[in-house]
Amino acid sequence: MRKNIPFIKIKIQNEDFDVSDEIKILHQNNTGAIVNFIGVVRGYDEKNNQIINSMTLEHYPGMTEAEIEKIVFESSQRWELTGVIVIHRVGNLKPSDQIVFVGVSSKHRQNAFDGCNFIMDWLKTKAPFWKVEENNNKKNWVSFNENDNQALKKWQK
Amino acid sequence: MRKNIPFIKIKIQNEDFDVSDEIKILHQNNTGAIVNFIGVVRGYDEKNNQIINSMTLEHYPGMTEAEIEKIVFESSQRWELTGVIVIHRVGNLKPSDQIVFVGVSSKHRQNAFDGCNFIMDWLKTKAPFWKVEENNNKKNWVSFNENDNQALKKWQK
Amino acid sequence: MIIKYFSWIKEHVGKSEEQIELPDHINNVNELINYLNEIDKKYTLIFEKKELIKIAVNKTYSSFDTNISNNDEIAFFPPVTGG
Amino acid sequence: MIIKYFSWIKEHVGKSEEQIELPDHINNVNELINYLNEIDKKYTLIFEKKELIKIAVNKTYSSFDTNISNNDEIAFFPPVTGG
Repeated sequence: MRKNIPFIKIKIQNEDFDVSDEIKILHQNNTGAIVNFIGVVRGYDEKNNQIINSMTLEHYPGMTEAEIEKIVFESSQRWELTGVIVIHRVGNLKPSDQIVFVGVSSKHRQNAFDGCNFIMDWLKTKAPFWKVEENNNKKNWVSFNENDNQALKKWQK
Repeated sequence: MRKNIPFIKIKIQNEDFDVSDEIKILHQNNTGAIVNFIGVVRGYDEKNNQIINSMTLEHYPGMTEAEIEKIVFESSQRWELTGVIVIHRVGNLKPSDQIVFVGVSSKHRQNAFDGCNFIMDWLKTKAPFWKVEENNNKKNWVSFNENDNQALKKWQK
Repeated sequence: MIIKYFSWIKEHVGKSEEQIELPDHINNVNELINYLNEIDKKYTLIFEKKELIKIAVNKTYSSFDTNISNNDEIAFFPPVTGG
Repeated sequence: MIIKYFSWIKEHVGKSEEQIELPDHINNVNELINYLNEIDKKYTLIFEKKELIKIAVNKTYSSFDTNISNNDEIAFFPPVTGG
């Protein structure tokens, strides 16, 4: 069954975002449940046992938006959703900065949970962003986390 | 393996809550991921085909908090979490009012998603709250939704 | 013993709470319900479909065969509908 | 043809983008990579482990045997690390 397309907002930006502004947007329409994911820059790279002073995110303008649109569309065909907002920051970020917001609203809570989780999992493996960690004068391009491929398995139909 | 007990806040209150205040609290500690659920009063009872003008929530003081504490504790033993906030409103509410907030933070995103989803599912079936819908002079005590029992199956170990 | 009622059960009983002196021969929730049914017909209506009733003894989910004493707080309520 | 590079690949190439005139005999991504390797040794280093390289043709994920023409935009980048 083809589902209604929800309200969709996708933004790639340098600026920080205000979660309560985004929730206000999702709150509109006939919504019973809102699930949000907020990603936060951590101050420690566990894999390399390294303190992170800052990181820079680069992306592939045009392709990033297109890939996120595909993921959001797919989520809206799997679950009945009323709204989806994806905001991803690029540029220089510091530990504890907000980096990504995915907000999903639906009449029913499990649709909102699954839609939000699905979008985050696919964003992690498909959206063309790359992080470089900066520590004093050293740069370290973060390597892909194989766990993120594993996370996709739960969405196999 | 026994896991660390996260920061925990549980509130039953008449007043509305400000999601951004709660997220600020969850943002502390060494957190990489925050997942929030916000429940919103809907203006329509699909089961009974009825417009809802307002609803009143009653609960069992003392038992409510104890049941939510048990659920939160169980979630913190299943997943490595850094913070959990549960706020549930009682008293008179109108359509589009916020009714419940569950916020969970963790170093890793799937723990935050699962912890938040788990707490909501168990809260729906165990926490002693009861809704009565008011439409003109008619009162309708909402009946338990069997789907909420079904939702628990995904947490069977 | 304190007995608490919630939701539509409270409305059927006509009060949210009552205090009774538990007779000595009553040892569990089932026996309490039978005793209440004897006192007043309104309870019969409430307890006729036991599968619709949830029980808490001292604010903990319990069952019809849970032991009780005069110092306990018992609550009867329908399945919950919060969230 | 525009070729874009991201992340550590961009740093190895020394630029984020370059424009080349695609020779007529080059029909897919694999052939483009072989051609680049002939021009400059720095590409050999990048493409020696092909399994670490992702490809986009006109901003869509593609593979080594995807057909390309001189009007296309090709991008080479490592697996993504956003979110």
